[in-house]
Amino acid sequence: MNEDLQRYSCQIALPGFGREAQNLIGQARVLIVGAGGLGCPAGQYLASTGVGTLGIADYDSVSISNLHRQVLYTPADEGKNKAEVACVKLAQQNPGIRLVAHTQKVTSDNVMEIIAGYDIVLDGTDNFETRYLLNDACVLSGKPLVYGAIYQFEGQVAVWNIDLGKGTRSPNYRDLFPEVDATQIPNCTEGGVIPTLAGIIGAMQANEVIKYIAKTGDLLAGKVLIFDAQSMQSRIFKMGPVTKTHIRRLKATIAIPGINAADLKERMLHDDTLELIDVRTLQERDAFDIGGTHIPLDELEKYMAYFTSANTKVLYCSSGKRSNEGVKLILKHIPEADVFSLEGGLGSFK
Amino acid sequence: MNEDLQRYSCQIALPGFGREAQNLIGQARVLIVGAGGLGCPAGQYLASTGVGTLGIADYDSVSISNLHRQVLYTPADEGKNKAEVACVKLAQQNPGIRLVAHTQKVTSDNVMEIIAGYDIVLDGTDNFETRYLLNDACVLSGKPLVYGAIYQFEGQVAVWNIDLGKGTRSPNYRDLFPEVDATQIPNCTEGGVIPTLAGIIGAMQANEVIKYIAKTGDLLAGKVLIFDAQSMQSRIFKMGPVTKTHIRRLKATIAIPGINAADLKERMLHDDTLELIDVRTLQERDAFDIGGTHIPLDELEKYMAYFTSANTKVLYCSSGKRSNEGVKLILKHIPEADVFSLEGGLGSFK
Amino acid sequence: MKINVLAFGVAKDIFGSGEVSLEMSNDATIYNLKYLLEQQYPRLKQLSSYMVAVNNEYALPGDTIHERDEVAIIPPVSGG
Amino acid sequence: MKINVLAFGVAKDIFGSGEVSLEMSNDATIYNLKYLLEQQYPRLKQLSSYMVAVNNEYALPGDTIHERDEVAIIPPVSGG
Repeated sequence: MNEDLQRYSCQIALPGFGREAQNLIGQARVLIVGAGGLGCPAGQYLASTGVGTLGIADYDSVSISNLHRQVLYTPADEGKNKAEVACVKLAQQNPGIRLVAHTQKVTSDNVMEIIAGYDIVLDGTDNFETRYLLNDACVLSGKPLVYGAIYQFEGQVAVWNIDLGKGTRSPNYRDLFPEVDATQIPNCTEGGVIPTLAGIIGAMQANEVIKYIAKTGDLLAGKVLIFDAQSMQSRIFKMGPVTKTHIRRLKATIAIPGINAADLKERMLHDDTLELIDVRTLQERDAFDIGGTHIPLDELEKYMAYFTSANTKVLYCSSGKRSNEGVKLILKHIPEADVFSLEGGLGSFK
Repeated sequence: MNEDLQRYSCQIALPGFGREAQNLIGQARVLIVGAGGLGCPAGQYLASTGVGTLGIADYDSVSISNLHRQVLYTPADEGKNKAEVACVKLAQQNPGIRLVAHTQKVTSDNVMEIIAGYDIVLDGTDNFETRYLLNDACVLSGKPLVYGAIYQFEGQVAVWNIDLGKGTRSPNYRDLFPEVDATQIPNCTEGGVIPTLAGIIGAMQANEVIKYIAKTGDLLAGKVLIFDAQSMQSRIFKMGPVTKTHIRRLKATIAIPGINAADLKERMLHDDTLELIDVRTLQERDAFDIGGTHIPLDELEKYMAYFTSANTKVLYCSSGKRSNEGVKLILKHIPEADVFSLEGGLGSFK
Repeated sequence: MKINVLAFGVAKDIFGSGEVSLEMSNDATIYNLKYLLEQQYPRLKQLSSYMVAVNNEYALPGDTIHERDEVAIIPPVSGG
Repeated sequence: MKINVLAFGVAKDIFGSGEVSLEMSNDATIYNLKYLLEQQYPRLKQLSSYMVAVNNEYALPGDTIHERDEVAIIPPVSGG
């Protein structure tokens, strides 16, 4: 028996599959953006199913505080680029597929070029800016996007931008949420997330990718699934069959002025005028801080006047995610403000 | 910051969690029986969450035809014991927990002793005999059991035997299915299974284990969840709060006479009276066979008279699972029958 | 009355469809329904046991079925 | 009429509960409902956008709400 037939025999046997579906999977090119809580399980199942070309895009590095839900990594991988580590592990799992690591940050400058080589994109990102960027890029280039997002015990899954023929496409992320104020939505670092939810939602995303490629089952197109890991209830909300959005161009992503931990420490020794701003919650600050003023991210907008002063200000949080959002908000109001975000957050400052 | 606090910070932040819940998880002892499609993702998430002692029981070895859904293994692991390989990989993922491999087959003789060292058991098995054995053993020893099962696009999840106080317990597997004729239910080798379903259901099982240990959320006790990966619909069926079964003792598991591929080949060379019986489906036989008579497993019961003859008979299928069920059925009717099951099936016969 | 029966797992294969429709008398019980189904689909009887749910709740043989009830047939599943 | 509103995601935190009850006039629209909720829970307005569903379907501002309708508030979620 052919080795490939043996490896995939238990899925070829599925009704609606067969060798034709397996051939389609072997020829498919899938891009996972974000090799985190969702990207890890999605990557494992897309690799094991035999997706011919699997791209993994992530510029971030493995951090200890994410290991509770990012099951591809070990403590020995700390500090290494996630896309590269993921590709190495997945190549061991299935040496018969092609793995491509994209280690640069996905921005409005490179996103069209990156996704051009793929048939379908899986959104495993952890921030709104990249979610909207991927959505708009997939709409502009006519590619389906499998969306997933998690917070605490709750996850969302949907399939965006499916070609319905006659020039119409199924709804996309902007049909669900036209815009978001990112500073008002807590992320996993603040509110926590149960690791198993990442596994459930990430595997559901991979499931939709496989169904799309194999042309079997009903996709979550024009629908959004909400799953609650506390009650195990899930609901599918109907959004209507066709998109009502008109996306014409990409919104430029903003490069956020950052400072790394070593440079900050150095500067703190010599520059008395440097001001630190902790944008975490009060509970997090109570447990540990490195000084400075405390302005929680969701109240930052009220304190814009403070950022017009000449002193350099460095925002910090635990991972760098919220300080990035804070710097972005400040620069939106005061483009000339002298503000930086501590890259990697307190996790890198030890 | 303490290394453990950092690793688990994103789950400690969850509402209803906190350091107390993390302490409970660190002290918990969880046994996964079956390191296959369900046991692999369940093991990854229970390890990453920091379960203090994680036992993995599986006597079987890694086979290429299962790699499509058993994401802990690589082709390089072929032939190695699954419990041992799983423990090595999970120890890399989280060096801070204790991993225990149980490599013997779980039988009525050893099951009580094996589960005695654990607080809760996760059923990741792939056959009814072990499912009933685990269920009865958990009822007899008063331990909760987190059940999961998959076939094609459909999965089931439930939590059995939760202590409700005053001597009452929530329903168990025998409340759902008092008994099963295993020869009538197709398994994943025949009917196929979509790999992502294993990920979704296995992660759901780990989710219920964590909720039980951390004392948070509503368990699937007295309920059974059915998930369909084709439509992404899931339903929760209520079974009533209390068990109505009275399990007093373990049913003895039957040791199935087996013959390995090397011995069979040797014997086929010298023994003309040896008879082979292929118990697979007609489609599977059409693709490849090693000769002999064809009696599909679900029709075997009609041909019992055939097995009263003196000649040695060897049943075979693709993995050894169905030939085991066949031999068990024959011995139930004709205890003195001279029948064997080809161990590991055609996969080991190459 | 007409009763719609949803099929799960191997019952889908046995019925040849995810949903079948049965004509039953107004005071029919689960026992009657199982008898009728097993007559029509003999392979169902061979399963030894399967769960019957009415409106997402486990139903006992003596329970009466009403018009517009949603009946589900849930057989055992062995894979892992 | 009394309308029950289910909260998802951060709306649970904003409402302080997974479900709140609103008293509304009989011909109320989604627009009215959002206005009332945002008055009572100002943090909801700051989300910029959130989905309102009625009986598991996306609802538009002009849609009328009826008694016994199940309304759900679904805010964006960013984690991955």
